[in-house]
Amino acid sequence: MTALIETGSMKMPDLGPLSKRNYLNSGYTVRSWLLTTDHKRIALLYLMSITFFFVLGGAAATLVRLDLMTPQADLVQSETFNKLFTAHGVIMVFFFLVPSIPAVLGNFLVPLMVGARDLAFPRLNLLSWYIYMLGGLFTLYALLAGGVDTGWTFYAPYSSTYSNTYVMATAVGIFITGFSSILTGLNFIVTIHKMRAPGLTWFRLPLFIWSIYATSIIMVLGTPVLAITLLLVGLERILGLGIFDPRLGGDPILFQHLFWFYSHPAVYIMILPSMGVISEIIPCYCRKRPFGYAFIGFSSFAIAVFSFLVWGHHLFVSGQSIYAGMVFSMLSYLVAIPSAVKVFNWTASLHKGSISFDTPMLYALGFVGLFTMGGLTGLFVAALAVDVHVHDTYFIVAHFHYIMVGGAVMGYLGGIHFWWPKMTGRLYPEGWARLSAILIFIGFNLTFFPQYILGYLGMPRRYHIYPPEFQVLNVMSSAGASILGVGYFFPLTYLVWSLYYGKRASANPWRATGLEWQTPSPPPTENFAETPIVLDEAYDYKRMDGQLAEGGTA
Amino acid sequence: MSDETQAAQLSPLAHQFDDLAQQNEADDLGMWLFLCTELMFFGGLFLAYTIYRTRDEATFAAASRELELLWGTVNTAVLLTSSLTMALAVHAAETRHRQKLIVFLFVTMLLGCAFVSIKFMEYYHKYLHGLMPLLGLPFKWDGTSPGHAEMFFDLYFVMTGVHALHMLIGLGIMLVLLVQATRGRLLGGFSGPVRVTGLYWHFVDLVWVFLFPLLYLIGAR
Amino acid sequence: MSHKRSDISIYVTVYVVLLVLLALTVEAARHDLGHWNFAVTMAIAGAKAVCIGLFFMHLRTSTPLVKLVVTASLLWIAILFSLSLADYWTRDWDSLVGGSRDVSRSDAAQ
Amino acid sequence: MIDDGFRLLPEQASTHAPHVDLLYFCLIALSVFFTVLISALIVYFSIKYRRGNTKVDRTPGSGHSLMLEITWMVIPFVLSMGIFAWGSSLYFSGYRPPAGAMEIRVVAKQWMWKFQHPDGRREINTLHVPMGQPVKVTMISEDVIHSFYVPAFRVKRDVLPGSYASCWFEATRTGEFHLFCAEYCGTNHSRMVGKIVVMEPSEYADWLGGGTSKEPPAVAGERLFEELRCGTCHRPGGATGRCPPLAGLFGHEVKLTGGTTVMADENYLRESILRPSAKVVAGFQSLMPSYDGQVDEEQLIQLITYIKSMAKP
Repeated sequence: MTALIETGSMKMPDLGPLSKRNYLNSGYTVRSWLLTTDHKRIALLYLMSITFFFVLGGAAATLVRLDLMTPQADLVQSETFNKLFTAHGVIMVFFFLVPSIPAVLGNFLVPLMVGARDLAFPRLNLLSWYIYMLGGLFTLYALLAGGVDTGWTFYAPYSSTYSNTYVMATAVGIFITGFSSILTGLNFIVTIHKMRAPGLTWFRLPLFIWSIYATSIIMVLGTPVLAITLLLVGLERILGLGIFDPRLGGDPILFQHLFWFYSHPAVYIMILPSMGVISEIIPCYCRKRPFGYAFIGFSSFAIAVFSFLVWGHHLFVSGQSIYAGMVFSMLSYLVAIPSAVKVFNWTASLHKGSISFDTPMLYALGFVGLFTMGGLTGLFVAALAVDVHVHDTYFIVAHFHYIMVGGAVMGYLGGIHFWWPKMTGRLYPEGWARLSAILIFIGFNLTFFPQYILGYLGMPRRYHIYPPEFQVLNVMSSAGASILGVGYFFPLTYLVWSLYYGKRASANPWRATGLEWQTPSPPPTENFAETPIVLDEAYDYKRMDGQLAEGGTA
Repeated sequence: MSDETQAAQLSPLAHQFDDLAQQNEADDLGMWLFLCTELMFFGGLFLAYTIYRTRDEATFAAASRELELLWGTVNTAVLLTSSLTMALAVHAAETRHRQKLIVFLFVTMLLGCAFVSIKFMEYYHKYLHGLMPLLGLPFKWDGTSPGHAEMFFDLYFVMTGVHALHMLIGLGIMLVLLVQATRGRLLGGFSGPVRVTGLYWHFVDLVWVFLFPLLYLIGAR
Repeated sequence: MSHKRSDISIYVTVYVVLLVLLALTVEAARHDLGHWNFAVTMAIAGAKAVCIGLFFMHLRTSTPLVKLVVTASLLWIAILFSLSLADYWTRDWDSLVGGSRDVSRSDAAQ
Repeated sequence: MIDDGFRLLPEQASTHAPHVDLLYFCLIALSVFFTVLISALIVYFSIKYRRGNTKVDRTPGSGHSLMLEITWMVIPFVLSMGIFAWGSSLYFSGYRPPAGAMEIRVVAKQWMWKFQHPDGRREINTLHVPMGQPVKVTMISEDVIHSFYVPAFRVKRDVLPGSYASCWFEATRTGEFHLFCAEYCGTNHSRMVGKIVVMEPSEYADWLGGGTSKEPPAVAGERLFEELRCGTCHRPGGATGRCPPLAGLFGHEVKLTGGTTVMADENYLRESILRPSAKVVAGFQSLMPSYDGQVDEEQLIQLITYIKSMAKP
């Protein structure tokens, strides 16, 4: 075996025959994929499945936006419209956003970044994917059999008593998928605690690991509450229990408490990993250590913890006590602090950097801008009196899309591009990628900015037909959505194209620090020829660039 | 490759770990994290219980008196005993006593089955007495606030039902362990699965430790 | 093994203690102690839980990390309960739902 | 007519609306400030420190600064606490009806709004209210959760099944305004819309006068009270000692068996009619039968209005 791989010295290991044998070509049979316990292969299984769900959820969104071009109901019936936005929400939240970065990039990168051979529980990891797929099948069945029309929030008593659609199948699907989320989070926590390479202390970890760890905490502690909530809704439908049914003495607001105890932190399941991705990309394309490493790291924890204290801000007009409303409003503002810390630190990281604008960096900068806007409008909806007006309007729709699409999806795409050479051993076409990053940024803003105005004007969400004065803004939004759609279509195409025709990637095409870049692209099944030993801080770009100056760039 | 597979069969150490201590700690931590999620899962039910009980304590107390204290107590004793035998089974596995491991696992399963049987017998009695407000069955309640009493029984059935389901899952896992134990596995360094199952079983016991007073004992008799 | 093997005698002792606690709690339920019934019965349940956790589940000798996990989950349960109950226990405070006293006075005047 | 021209802000048609808008504008100013700040910094750094620019000083600093971190933690914290206090005080005043508010009863169901005026006049999906008069709406749903939303008034409140919810507004402009159901309630959710017609008080009086025969809810409640034979027990001078007096009960604290007290509000009265034994007044026994299923939501409202109208003897 070759000499030790040290992060400090940044010597490329002698790849030798290893580069020929990697995790992708270690087996070609279907069996070798479906029964794999290799975290990298499982990550690719997830990548394919969530892309499928993303396209499906996107199709539903397209139909919704098309229908909203006119104030009347002329494309579909109201019943169908309701099923479409429910399908969009359920698929995008539970089957795309929640698993997106953790299950794809997290699965692929966590063991590589901590210098381990695999996750702590590889078989459990494979099981997670099967559980996810099983849940997905239930939900797909519900959609194909006739759909479900409760909205992704499943508010009782509509979902538990009044809806005649496939609520049970969908709830079962989400219930099952929740366990996939739990097991993935559990696997990450144990891996990060127990499997770090020698010398890799907490403060030498990449910030991506910090944020995945924080995400996992939410997954483990939040998801089970959603599970019990959906179980109770299911039992109300099957057994006629009355926990949430006011006719039987139950309280429908209890459903909302339990539902949002998970579903508010779930927003942070989506955004935290994206923040982690951004914290990797920015240092690489600025060639310097991020400003305030420890503050970015700890703010991830702060967000994870605070996220559990604020769920009641979804209940300001619901009949929750106004005193509880005030408590939740105040706690909600706490989240602003770690979020601001992150944004300011990322911005400060640019200072005195050597900035280049490759695709991942474009996504990262776009993320910072959009997240700032999404976060700032969070101040509006946490302010009690303003929320009373904008609650359940398009203002909310715009706000959470800025976080979940402008934030989470931008981060996801940035990360996919950044680590694409590592995952596939191929480079994506830079020109196309930059073009689509810019298209997505423009399309996104055109789609969702008008919705802020629409919301403050008072257009309620989930409205199929609407007063004619709202049409102009709706048309603007739909027009933007078409640009956004094109922007999403490009990466889907050229990334597949690059698998066959892309340039071969070297082990470290971006000259990035981090253990994952010190093994060949694509990595061998066992990740590292020898367990790496870490002697230095993360993001030591100064040293990296100093060493590479003589050998030229990769 | 074949060398690795063989080694994997001979050694209790999975390939991703460096040593057995790391593996054991990872197993324990993993199980404890899973128990965390279980706690949150039951937490939702306990919260619902707390809210509805504080709304009408008197009716909840009255409804609680309808439960059979004798069988509840017996079941608690049964479950506590099974926790003891489970702890002994783990001990036997770690100290490489195959015979003891089999016996204690078997006894634990017997006790678990006894618990579930008694539980279902109680359900049947509730059904006979018209205290099973499920599936549209008639609910007979002579006392005050039938609505709130019904809520008590709703919660009773959900909470004990979900608990019983956890028991059944535990019994299923133990069946697998028992089969493996008869083949001479799960001893010494291989005892991880027994230890982890033990943690799960004790947790199920813990939940019952709270369910029992909340359901059976809140109405002074 | 990260923890020391507890002696069998400890297990049996703990078991006996658990049965005694069970007897105590059932006995307590036979007397009407007013609000104390609930407090006593929950205190005994807590004691039982501590016994099971410390000895059967080896928390006594667990790594600090496992202890942290347990503490964290209890903390999260506390969050779930305290903030939810913050709503339920203050709903009656505001008379806005049913109409404030001011309104009732004006009604009475009519 | 509802004004359907293109606009960026909804009409301000209630006393509450300008207050909410002021907070909204301040928040916009704050957001614009921070968005511009961040964007300007990003653009400035991006240009100054672009890869090709070799003439710039890149001597690395310490890479962290406690002072800066504290600054950008404290400033957002202080600002957000200010917004919190402002938003909360408005929230309080927005949900607390002033004394002497006119009371409108609302029953929502899939997918319509039913209104009843204090004099008994009923309307569906259209609500006429006088300008310059505080109006309190007390609402209940017959099925799922709905939400009463009038954008021009900046007022919204979920309408729950099983318990009363209320909000209030005082219109400042005459005209017609949208009423939306804001909480998703099923197939025709987006058709559960109506309008609020704000009139000059004199016009409103005329409009009320022009209605068909009607019975004020308190009168209807009194009739129902007789029909259901509530008076057998609940009558001053009736079987004393069997039940607590109803007269002057509303809006006062009631001592319950068990030592707790409860405010005798509308939800309490509703519960006591439907589930009498849930909260038994101290010193009395639980003798009253449940009227669950015998009276519908509108009749309940009438009974409660009647009980409210009973002044202390």
